[in-house]
Amino acid sequence: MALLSLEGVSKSFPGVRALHDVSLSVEAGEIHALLGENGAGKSTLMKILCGIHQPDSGEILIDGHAQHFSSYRRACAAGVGIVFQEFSLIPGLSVVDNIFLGREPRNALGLIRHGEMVDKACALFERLGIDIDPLIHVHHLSVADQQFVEIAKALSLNARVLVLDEPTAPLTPTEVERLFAIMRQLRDQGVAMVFISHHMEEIFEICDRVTVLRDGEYVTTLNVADTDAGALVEQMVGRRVDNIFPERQTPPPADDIVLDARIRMAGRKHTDHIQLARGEILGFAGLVGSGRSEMALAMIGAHPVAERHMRLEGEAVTLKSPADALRRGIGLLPENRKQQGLILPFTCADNISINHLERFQSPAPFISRRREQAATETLMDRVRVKAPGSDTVVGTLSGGNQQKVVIARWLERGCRVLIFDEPTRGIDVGAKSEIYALMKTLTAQGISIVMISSELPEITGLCDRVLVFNHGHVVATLAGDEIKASTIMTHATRQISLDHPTGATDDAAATMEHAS
Amino acid sequence: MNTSASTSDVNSKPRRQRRSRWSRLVHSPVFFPLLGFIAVFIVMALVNDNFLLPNNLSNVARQGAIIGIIAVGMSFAIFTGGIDLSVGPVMALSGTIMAGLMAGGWPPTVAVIVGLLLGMAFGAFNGACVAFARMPPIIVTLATMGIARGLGLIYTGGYPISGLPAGFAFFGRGEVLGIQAPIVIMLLVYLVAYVVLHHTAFGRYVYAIGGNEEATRLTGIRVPRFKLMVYTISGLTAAIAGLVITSRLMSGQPNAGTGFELDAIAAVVLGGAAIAGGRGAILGTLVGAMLLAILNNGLNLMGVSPYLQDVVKGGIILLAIYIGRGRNA
Amino acid sequence: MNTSASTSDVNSKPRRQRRSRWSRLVHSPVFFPLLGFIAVFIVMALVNDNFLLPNNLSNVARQGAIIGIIAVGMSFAIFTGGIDLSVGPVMALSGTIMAGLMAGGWPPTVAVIVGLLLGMAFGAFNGACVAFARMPPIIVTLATMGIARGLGLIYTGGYPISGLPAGFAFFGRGEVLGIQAPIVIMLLVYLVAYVVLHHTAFGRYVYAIGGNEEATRLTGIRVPRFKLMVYTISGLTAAIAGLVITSRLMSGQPNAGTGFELDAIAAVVLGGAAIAGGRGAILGTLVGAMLLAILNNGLNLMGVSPYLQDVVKGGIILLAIYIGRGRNA
Amino acid sequence: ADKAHDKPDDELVIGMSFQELNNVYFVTMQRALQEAANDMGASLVFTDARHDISKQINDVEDMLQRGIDILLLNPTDSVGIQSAVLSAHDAGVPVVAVDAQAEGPIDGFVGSKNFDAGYKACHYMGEQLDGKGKVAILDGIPVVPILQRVEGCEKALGEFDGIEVVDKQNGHQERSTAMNVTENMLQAHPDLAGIFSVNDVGSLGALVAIQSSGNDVKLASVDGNPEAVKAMQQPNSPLIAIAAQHPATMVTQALELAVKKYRGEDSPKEIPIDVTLVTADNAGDFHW
Ligand SMILES: Nc1ncnc2c1ncn2[C@@H]1O[C@H](COP(=O)(O)OP(=O)(O)OP(=O)(O)O)[C@@H](O)[C@H]1O
Ligand SMILES: Nc1ncnc2c1ncn2[C@@H]1O[C@H](COP(=O)(O)OP(=O)(O)OP(=O)(O)O)[C@@H](O)[C@H]1O
Ligand SMILES: [Mg+2]
Ligand SMILES: [Mg+2]
Repeated sequence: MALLSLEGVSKSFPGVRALHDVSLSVEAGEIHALLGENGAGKSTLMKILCGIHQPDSGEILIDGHAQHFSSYRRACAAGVGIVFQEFSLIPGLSVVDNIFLGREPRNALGLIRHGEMVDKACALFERLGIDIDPLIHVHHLSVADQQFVEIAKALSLNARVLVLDEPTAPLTPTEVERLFAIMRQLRDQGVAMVFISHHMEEIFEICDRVTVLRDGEYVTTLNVADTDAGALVEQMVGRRVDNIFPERQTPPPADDIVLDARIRMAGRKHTDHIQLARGEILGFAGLVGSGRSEMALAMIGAHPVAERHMRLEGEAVTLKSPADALRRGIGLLPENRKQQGLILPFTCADNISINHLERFQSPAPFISRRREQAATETLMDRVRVKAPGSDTVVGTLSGGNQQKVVIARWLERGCRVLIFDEPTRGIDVGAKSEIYALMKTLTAQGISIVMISSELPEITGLCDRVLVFNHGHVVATLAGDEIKASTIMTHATRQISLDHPTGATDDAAATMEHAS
Repeated sequence: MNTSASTSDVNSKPRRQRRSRWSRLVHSPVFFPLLGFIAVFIVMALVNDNFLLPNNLSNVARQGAIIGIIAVGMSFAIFTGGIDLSVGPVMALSGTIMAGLMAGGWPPTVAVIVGLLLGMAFGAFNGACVAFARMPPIIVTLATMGIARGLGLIYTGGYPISGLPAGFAFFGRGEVLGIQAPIVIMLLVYLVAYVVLHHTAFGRYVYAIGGNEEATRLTGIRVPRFKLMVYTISGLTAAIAGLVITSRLMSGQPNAGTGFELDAIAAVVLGGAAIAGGRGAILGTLVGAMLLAILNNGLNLMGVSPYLQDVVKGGIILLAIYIGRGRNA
Repeated sequence: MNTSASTSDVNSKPRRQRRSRWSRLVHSPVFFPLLGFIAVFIVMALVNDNFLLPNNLSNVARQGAIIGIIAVGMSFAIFTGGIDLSVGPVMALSGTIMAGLMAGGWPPTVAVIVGLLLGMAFGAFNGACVAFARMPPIIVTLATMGIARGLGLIYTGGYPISGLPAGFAFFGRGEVLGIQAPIVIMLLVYLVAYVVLHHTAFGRYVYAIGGNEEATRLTGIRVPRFKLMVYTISGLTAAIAGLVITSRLMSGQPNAGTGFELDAIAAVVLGGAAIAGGRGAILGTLVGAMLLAILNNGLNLMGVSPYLQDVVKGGIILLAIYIGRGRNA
Repeated sequence: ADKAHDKPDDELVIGMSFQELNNVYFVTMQRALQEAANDMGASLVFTDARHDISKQINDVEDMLQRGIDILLLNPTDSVGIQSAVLSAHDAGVPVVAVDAQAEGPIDGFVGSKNFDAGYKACHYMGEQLDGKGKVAILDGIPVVPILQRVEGCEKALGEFDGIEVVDKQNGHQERSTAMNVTENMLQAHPDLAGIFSVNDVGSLGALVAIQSSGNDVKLASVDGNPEAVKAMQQPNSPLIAIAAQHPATMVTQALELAVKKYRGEDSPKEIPIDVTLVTADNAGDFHW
């Protein structure tokens, strides 16, 4: 008998049928992949399993017994744990406080046994092989470290059923490996796991079986050994997606420099020099925390720097704010869509049009809703946002679709330079290839793109040139045949002799050594 | 809502369903406030014989006009996720300055313009502290509330200023097409605010800043500049209210407007706005302000004892918010 | 916090780096408020000969005690991302009820307990509206502010209640180990609040709710229950302040506490708390309350004219927040 | 405050705590006091309690700390002020209550007869209404002097069988609130014949409402605010009676009394100040 089974689960939200008659069963000691396009209903199904949503119909069985989880607390008590797709950490609390939130060990007086919590957290981290100060506040952590805290939090439950909703999205390959090691260990202990990811190779590396959802409906369940990526993708999207990367073309001339930036970050000794040619895709590769996002923010004037000299098509420009950058035609698609990208109470249309409203003025300064609506709907179609309407509130969309809304915002803005920070994080295979194609179209129009990604295939498959970041600095520039995963990793993990301003850097170096 | 539409063609481009008129109405932020307003209105009309007299209704609107006008600026501040506690004293200060200038022999138009500019300047100062110095609005405006109050009292020495030219009475006591001037001024202010909020880019930015300031900034909107504008507008509407009240009383009252900030906030929140920003409607604020006005008027008409009025008013506000809750949570 | 446990096995794990004491101090939320406090303190001491007299310093602390006590409950509310505007009238109501019962012949202990329970009940009502009916705290407590004020006035008919037993004077005028009772009560309240916030699970949840309510709920914490507790605590501290003030005045004053909510908010925000919740320290609030008290006292000692005091006080608050800004943005 | 002090006049520091300072009545008092102090060569410090009794106690404590020799106290609450009186007493500073009584060991009280004020104003209004008609009361902040005025008024009106008090609302002694409340009272009782306002700040607001309604309502009030006195001299003014107080006289008498106490000289315990009934007939001669 399966440890966990979901039978005939259906769920509708106002205007959306998220799930219809979906079933799933997971054995003890099995890693079960859940696959589907953005908005297919994966997260919704898992939230039902964890008592966060109540199903309209259907049953949850654990060890064959029907369960009614009216809250996540109940689900936890029954041995179900989850790593949420969206972060559920409290930024102002320390790491230990977050891990044990709601389950603090207390003494006879009801006071928290803080030391015990710290010891347990340290033990947990040791087991996971992660290196995070348990007393640091979570908002000081990088996205990846936050993800590990999430994982540690779920593991600390000692759950029998563990759901991992896109846990690898913010992780680099080494960290993914570390996570997989942990998962294998749990599998051997008999934990039943549901693993959601948009990375096919991960499915094949770690999973035993795979269930595919399409548009809220159950499609099939297969043994991973009996299938291949192409077939799975076809099941997911209902058509074949052959080559997700567009054809490689001859790189644009590297001497037609659009953007020339010399930036020295606050507290660093060296100045980095970044040159971006017209119509090229320039990759920023590096480990998590290597400073790529910081550099991106600095390039649009959103991050304090010690020194910044920028030339745009030869003309010196001073960018004091993202608005200056926008006026000069430089746009950023930030890495954290909820905090930095979306205006959650807004509709899809309003989110998309927000930075080019002046286009819909007729007569100025009045905005024509009709023109705005027409334009945004076209854009939504172009990136294939799955939403009931352009007036749907963006917060109710699935994670991937939210990301597409942020991308759509920049397509018609008429920028010369676009910086995409992890643009495909959480996006399904089909949509990914569309976004790649879109990027190529943009470059064909003469737009230059900076592409920050922690997915090496994306970097190698797409970029004309690659800058490798290490310890906050550019340590290598690769072009043409040099752009290989192995080369990038070598540079990204190389022990470099820079002045380390803080102890944190020493630790990061130690981690990297460990990784290489 | 239509669920069938959302499951239609999976592979072709997603459909774009528009909501029906009725659904739009129910989901409009003005719906629940309006419901509460109508309920209270009906009760008041049933309990008081005099309530529905045209004369009384224009009374109500006129009495609500001051808070109504102030609440416009407050709405802008709250929609951006901020707040402006300084509105009452800024109103009083602008009004007394206008009165002082006129009493000192300046022509009313000049005095009024100076008064309005002063309100804007004060608002701009609030805005600069919030936007550029990145200080929390609640404490900035709490501090400037004391500053404005003190300046007003210093200017007048605690005396109200009277002896204003007769023509100035127009703003408080005049009529335009048979409608009383304060009501006309209020409606004009709302009209402008409505157009600005719903038909200009600035209006969109106001909501965007309230919805997610960081995202708005990163997408290339000059957030500080627009926040500055928001608080300047709040100063301006406070000054307009100062104009109306000064003209109505025909004297500059340095201590007018005590506690008005709380009434204005109540109007905005009763109007369905989220106090955290990003959501709300200016017409809801108008409904909220009028709801407060009919409460005051109706309870007075019923001759409810003054002490009991506070209790009843509080209870009705709770009830009104309870009915429209969830939208504000 | 227990650092030794976590620094133990440095070698097995690459990093268990702890910040230095100095860095912890600078990053503590109390640091900047304390800096502001010390700056104002020094200025006041230089300007006024009488300021540093021990007698005056205990004056200051006693004068700050009422707002200081109220600000504890306000801190809880603000740390969860809420607010409690009803504190002033709840203080007055609890105080008058205590006075009324004692004047009616009830023994002081019983009267005090009933008064404190009443404050808690009022707070619990606020909490229930906020937590279970999911209404916005600002409007709930604005409404109950009116309700509490009205109830107090109805209960007393507007007259203060006097004729309290002499023993009751202890809470406002007595001394414990040479320290004045209001100061002792305030320090006890802060001590309890400190332990609760920093050493119990409930305290953690207070910050967690303010930091990310949705995530806290998802973690399985019963958010509504704890919000209810937070507002109950705020009602309780208001009632404790009511006890002190009633004993100090030896009469129940239904009008007391007007505007105290704004002073309490100022104390919390001056103490370094984020008004949006999730960040702040109870000791910061104490510093904030004392900062307000030395401002009032110092300006009086200097004989600054009352009108100018508002302006100066507002200016100094702005300055203090400006120095500590960024942390609060 | 029993022993005699011998500081010369020009070294005296006089302290006065006002219940509020944004009402002409109290501002007049403050200016008269300033003049008197200047004449003596003494220095004056004063504070504004804004109707907040705990602030007023703090203010007094701070002034004592500052070393005042004489305290004039205009309490916002007669009972609650007791602990400030005690502090002053302990510090050996003579305390004289002005305008409103103060509980505790005070050395004197100088104040208007507030009950009389309400009585006189309303009695005159009752006569002018020929002893009949509906009357409303525009109440104020619930403090003892105000409550006494209302009681005096109610007593006077009770002496007329034909007069009925139909409404009582709170104008918060604030002009615009008083105006709105009066508008509403006029709406509820279109046949209202008279209104008594507890002070002139309220009556000035009520006056606006009455005049713009066009109703024939007689208005009576307390204080003697110059603006109100001027308004009652206008032809057909609704404002027919003001029971006028004498803030300047009050405060100078209080100062004299306090100085005598300070010097250990004999002084009366209480100086009640009569109120003057000001009507259209004698308004031209009245001023503070
Ligand atoms: N709270 C909600 N209210 C309304 N609609 C919702 C809500 N949550 C999810 N949906 C809708 O349900 C559908 C399924 O969403 P879900 O988040 O489960 O997708 P997913 O498969 O996890 O996608 P992704 O890969 O992008 O994370 C989407 O159309 C989404 O818009
Ligand atoms: N483990 C960590 N602990 C503390 N600070 C870290 C850690 N990792 C990174 N940082 C800080 O984050 C900043 C760089 O992060 P940034 O987000 O720019 O890097 P990134 O290469 O984009 O990585 P990511 O994939 O996490 O976005 C640096 O200031 C670094 O000190
Ligand atoms: Mg998902
Ligand atoms: Mg990054």
